[in-house]
Amino acid sequence: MTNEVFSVLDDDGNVLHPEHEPTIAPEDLLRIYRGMLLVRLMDERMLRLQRQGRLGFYMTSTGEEATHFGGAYPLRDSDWIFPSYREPGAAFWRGYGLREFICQLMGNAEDPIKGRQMPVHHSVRRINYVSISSPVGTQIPQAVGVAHAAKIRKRDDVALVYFGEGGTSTGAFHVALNFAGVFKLPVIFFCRNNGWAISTARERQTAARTFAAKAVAYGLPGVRVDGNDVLAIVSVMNQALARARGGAGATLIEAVTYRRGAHSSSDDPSVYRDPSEPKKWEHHDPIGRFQRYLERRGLMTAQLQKQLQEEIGGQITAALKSAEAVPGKPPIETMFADVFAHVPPHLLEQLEQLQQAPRSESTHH
Amino acid sequence: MTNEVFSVLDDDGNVLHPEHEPTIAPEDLLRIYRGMLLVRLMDERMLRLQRQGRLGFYMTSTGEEATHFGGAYPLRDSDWIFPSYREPGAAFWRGYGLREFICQLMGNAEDPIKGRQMPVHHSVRRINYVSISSPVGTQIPQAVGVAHAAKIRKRDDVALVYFGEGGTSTGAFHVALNFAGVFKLPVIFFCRNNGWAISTARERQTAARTFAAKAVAYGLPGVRVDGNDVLAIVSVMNQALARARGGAGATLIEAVTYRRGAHSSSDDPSVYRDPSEPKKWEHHDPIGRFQRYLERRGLMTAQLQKQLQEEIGGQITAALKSAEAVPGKPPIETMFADVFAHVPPHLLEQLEQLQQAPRSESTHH
Amino acid sequence: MPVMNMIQAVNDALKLEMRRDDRVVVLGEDIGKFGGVFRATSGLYEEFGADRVIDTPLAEAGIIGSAIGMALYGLRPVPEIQFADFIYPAYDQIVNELAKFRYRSGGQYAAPVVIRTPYGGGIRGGHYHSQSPEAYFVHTPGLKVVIPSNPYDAKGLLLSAIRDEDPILFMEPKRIYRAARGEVPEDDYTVPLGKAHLVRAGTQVTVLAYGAMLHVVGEATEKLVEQGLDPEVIDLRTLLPLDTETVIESVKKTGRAVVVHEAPRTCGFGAELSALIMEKAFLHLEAPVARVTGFDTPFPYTLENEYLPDAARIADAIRRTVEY
Amino acid sequence: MPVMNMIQAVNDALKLEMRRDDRVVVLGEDIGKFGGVFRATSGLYEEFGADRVIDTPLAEAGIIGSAIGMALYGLRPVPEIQFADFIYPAYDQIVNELAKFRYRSGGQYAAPVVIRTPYGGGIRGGHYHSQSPEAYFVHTPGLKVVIPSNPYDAKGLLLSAIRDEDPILFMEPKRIYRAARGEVPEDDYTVPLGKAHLVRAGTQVTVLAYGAMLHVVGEATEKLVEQGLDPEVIDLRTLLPLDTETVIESVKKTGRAVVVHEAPRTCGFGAELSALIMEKAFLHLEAPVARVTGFDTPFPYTLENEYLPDAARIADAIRRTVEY
Ligand SMILES: Cc1ncc(C[n+]2csc(CCOP(=O)(O)OP(=O)(O)O)c2C)c(N)n1
Ligand SMILES: Cc1ncc(C[n+]2csc(CCOP(=O)(O)OP(=O)(O)O)c2C)c(N)n1
Ligand SMILES: [Mg+2]
Ligand SMILES: [Mg+2]
Repeated sequence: MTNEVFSVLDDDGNVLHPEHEPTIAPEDLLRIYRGMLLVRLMDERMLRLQRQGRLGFYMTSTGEEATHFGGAYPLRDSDWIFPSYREPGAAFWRGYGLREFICQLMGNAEDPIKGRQMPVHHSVRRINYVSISSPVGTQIPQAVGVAHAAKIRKRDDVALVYFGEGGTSTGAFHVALNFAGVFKLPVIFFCRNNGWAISTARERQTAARTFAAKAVAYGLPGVRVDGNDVLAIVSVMNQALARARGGAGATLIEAVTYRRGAHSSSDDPSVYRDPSEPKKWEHHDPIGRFQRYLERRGLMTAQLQKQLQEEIGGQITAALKSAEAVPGKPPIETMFADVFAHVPPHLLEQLEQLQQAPRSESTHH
Repeated sequence: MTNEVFSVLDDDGNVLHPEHEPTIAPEDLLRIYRGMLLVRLMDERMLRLQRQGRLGFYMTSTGEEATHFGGAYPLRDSDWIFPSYREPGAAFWRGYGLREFICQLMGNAEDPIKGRQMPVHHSVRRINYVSISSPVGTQIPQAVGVAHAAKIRKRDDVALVYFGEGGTSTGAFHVALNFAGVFKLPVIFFCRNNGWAISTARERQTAARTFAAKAVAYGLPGVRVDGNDVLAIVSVMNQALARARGGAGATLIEAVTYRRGAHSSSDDPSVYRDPSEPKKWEHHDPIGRFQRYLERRGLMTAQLQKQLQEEIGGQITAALKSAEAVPGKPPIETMFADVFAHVPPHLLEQLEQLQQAPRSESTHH
Repeated sequence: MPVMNMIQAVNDALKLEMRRDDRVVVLGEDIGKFGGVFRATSGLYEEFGADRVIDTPLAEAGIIGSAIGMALYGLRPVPEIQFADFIYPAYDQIVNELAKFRYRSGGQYAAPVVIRTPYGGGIRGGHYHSQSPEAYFVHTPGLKVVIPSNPYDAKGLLLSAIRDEDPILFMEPKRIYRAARGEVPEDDYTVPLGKAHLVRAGTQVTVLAYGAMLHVVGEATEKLVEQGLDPEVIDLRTLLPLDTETVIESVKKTGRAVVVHEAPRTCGFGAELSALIMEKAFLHLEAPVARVTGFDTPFPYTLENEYLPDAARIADAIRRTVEY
Repeated sequence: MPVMNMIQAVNDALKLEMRRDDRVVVLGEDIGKFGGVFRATSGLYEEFGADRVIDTPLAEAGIIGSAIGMALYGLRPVPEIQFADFIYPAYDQIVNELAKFRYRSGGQYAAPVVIRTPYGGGIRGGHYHSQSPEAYFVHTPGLKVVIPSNPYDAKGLLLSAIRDEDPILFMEPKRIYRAARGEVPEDDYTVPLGKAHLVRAGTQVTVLAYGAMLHVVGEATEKLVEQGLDPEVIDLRTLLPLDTETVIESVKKTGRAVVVHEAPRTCGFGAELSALIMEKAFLHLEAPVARVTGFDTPFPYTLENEYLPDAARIADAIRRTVEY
């Protein structure tokens, strides 16, 4: 088990290891770039919205965008993604709409999940992007179950599950990786080590030298990859996918990156970390690096970049407008639907009680 | 991390590594031998009792006795032991009485824990032998808490916690070792790898090459020791204790042994394992090996051995007689005591209701 | 018709459904080669193989967590928790994940997992092999809770449960695993969820129970009937969704009710039944709804028989309620 | 007397007790340097240092499991679970270990751990930042459950809790963490556990509530009083052990009762109160005990205000009960 972090690009976008440079079609390279830019711009806009009181809550991924696309790009559409709350790019990559995304944040009448969860808890079944829940780590054994089912059904689908380094401290992480090892399951454990779990520094999370090292405890390979280098991530993902589809089992990937923003819109990092730390990481910005790489390859120009920015900005504005134009909240019937496949008598009765009850001003329907 | 299992003695009791042979006073060597013999004979007798229907349930440690004494002997009396259900020897070593032991098994009026738990769930506070519970693994984070408290109070007490290899699959194991690593706590994790968790073979428990290897995930040293060689166990325990008291933190010990008997008196191993397997392990019997070692050192003779057997047998018989002579069960008041420090009104009321209620024949007081 | 005990009925249902529907898999500790510590899954490993009869490592959170994933993928997992007392390591997966998946995803995802687990006292198991945690799950929106009291229902309810679209706690009263015997059709049949069963029609008082307590209630009412009383006895079978109509109609008729369960009294399911009856049949009540339950202590070992509701305590409560 | 909000009162109690008793330590996620996501522990790290104010890894089972060990050793740990919604990974340690330690060891060992956790809705937290799981713990023999509704009680009850010999769930209604303000003595005082508080004496109906609901009940009763009704309002403060005497005496006087809580209705604490009142005051009841509660669904996000009992629903239930 080594401490070394695998990179393909340096901070200037030079290829360090041509032999490891994944072969990606130019149009895909541009789609990946565009996706990372979208996440960056969406985060800026939504955070501003939240500050203005137009959104209840938000979480940004600034500086970690490469993990979204480096993880999602190498997958087949039939593969499953179990995200945490910090990988919206993986959904955009598979076609999650900007308007749907914003409607979820607003929990409005067109929220795909009917206003049931807080902002950033997306669920997009049509693209195998599984419902996000707040409890840290719970998705990890579930992804293992999907991989187990795929193996039982003799299909070669793979499950990719994201979690932060804080998630490795949960019991769920342990039982999940142990099952994956014992049953040799086609699952990829993607640990975004962004250095912080709210105010808790990485050193306080574990005394293990690396998070990748934890793979040993389950008889799995563990790799450390530069989480701000999308090409490096694609390359280790390709290896993990080959292993998984080849029946050799699971892989634990530790993507070393950094949470440049606050944990969430409710958080204030200045209380617990030195502002120079996030500053430092700006020099390893995953988008900037990749952009310089594309420029070197003649695929990107300052002008094209500017054009993309404007285009994406325009799309966000349009989606936001349209989402904010959605009238009203989900109807109160939705509060009692989907608890079960069919609404049982006691919930029908409670719905009626609510419909007949007088309401305080604050809560008129 | 190595696969190698550390031994001091070979099966004939020859010293393989004189440099590792711990220095133990002859009278202690004999006490250890006597203790292992006591556990062996007690198990035989209690299992027979259970078969005769005079005990509701029992669990034996046959073949694993060295782990009880190798773990307990090197400790100070002020150190804490968190046992599972398969280390009664560690309690005997510290002075748990045969009669108390049997009264607990019977849950009679003199059961030290007032008939509250199934047989083999002992609790002996005066010797820091902590209350045993059935759920596998729960004691591990508790032992870590004791070690944490000792460190906070700046005392050099150490916590020793026993669990089977099946226990390493629980979330409790994971969070416990992770806390111990992060806080550098004086705790020793003693994994009795006896090959089986009821019907589940060691290979089905984890894909890790060894259980000791799991220490890496927590930044802890992990050692594999011959679980049937009490001297080897004492020697690795001494190192772990030095580490712990020296402030260097925790150690994970994997004692490689074998569960020769059934999981419990309710179990029938013939359904799931080849009878030749336990047979094979009889050749590595921890008592036989240690006996031959003592003979070589001139501390044991066939005659002394026979004498010890008879002496212990007599003590068990006497304790059993006296325990079986205890009249009746704990009074029904005990059912409502110790739920809280003081019996609250609703429990007093329930006690009265029970006292006034008519009882079916089966349950007259 | 063959006579079976509860274990055989459960085993028969699993075999039947695994033959009928290849999406059904079972997983848990010691359930494969060994056939389960209570033998409920015996023979399944031999017939359906290691792919569908899965011996897991010792981790309830892993069992339920991966069962959820299997269900999301389209399988019909029927995990076993060896004893209900050991279900708590999986509690987060059950109450925060399994129960909420359909709701939180706006109906996109469903996790039809049927968790089988032996529960209850009467086997001298002390407080880690005797618990009755049903109320924890009844209080958790999104879960159904089913408890059979006899072999016929055990098979029919389990088949309904596995074919249901919702996550279900299927709690098996281990105390009567072998003691409860009865005729069970060999072929496929279901007993509907959400429907109580009228065990004895009566006029003076409604006795509500489920699981092993039905048999103790039977003992009690038998004596009372000999003495000329006329109790009505209802086996709830499904705790959630509850067959409120049957319960309330009965109480409106009798004007009296006694609720029986093994679990501790405070905030037990009996509290819900009592509150519900008051809300829906207040003007018919001629006596307070009586609760005969386990006491508010951990489950004891030696005094198990004192802890558990027995025929005498139940008969006494029924008589007092009738004479109130 | 200084005016404090709930957070300040909790913080003040922790500071005071940590100064008074060096066995008291606090541990949890983000509670140290950061002072807790709700700032309840702010300043403690600076005053008492890393030994007694312990930032832990992200593992509730580790937090509670090690807190149990610390208590066994003689410390007085006060762990924080960041949100009650995240307490379930520690559920096994709480219900199978913490709650049973004294009992199962025949009284040899005690684990006086006070688990502080913010709970309840009203902060637009959706179903993983709004839950009210008190009934799970009330149903678990061996645990005490305490819920303050104002800063004065928060400090006095927390001091009593930390000095108590038993394990306690101390649930803090986060919705009123800042909204609820009041005079709080700077010095040491306690509010006894197991004693309810008469908020308003009345004659027509007894309204039982706890936590944030007290304030909504206040809104409701204010209007009703203007309209000439005379409700009695009781703040339970301790759910277990319950101050049954105060509750029953009041209902015997008024003959009517309304129970209010945020948690789902089925098997919620309201069910226990309703059942208890029927058992102990049946002949005094002139109306069925009414329950105004959260609905039996996971806690929604957008429709939070529809989900939570509001003044109008509570007033309506009180009026119907009085007019029954
Ligand atoms: C079981 C659980 N405990 C606590 C929380 C509160 N919480 C939300 S996010 C978070 C930190 C997660 O850090 P990490 O896993 O590193 O992910 P990151 O936020 O860095 O992406 C915590 C403690 C939670 N959501 N779930
Ligand atoms: C959480 C939990 N799950 C299941 C059980 C049932 N059970 C009791 S012992 C046991 C096997 C334990 O094996 P191991 O940890 O290797 O200890 P050993 O019995 O071999 O000493 C199981 C599954 C339990 N007691 N607790
Ligand atoms: Mg992180
Ligand atoms: Mg074992």
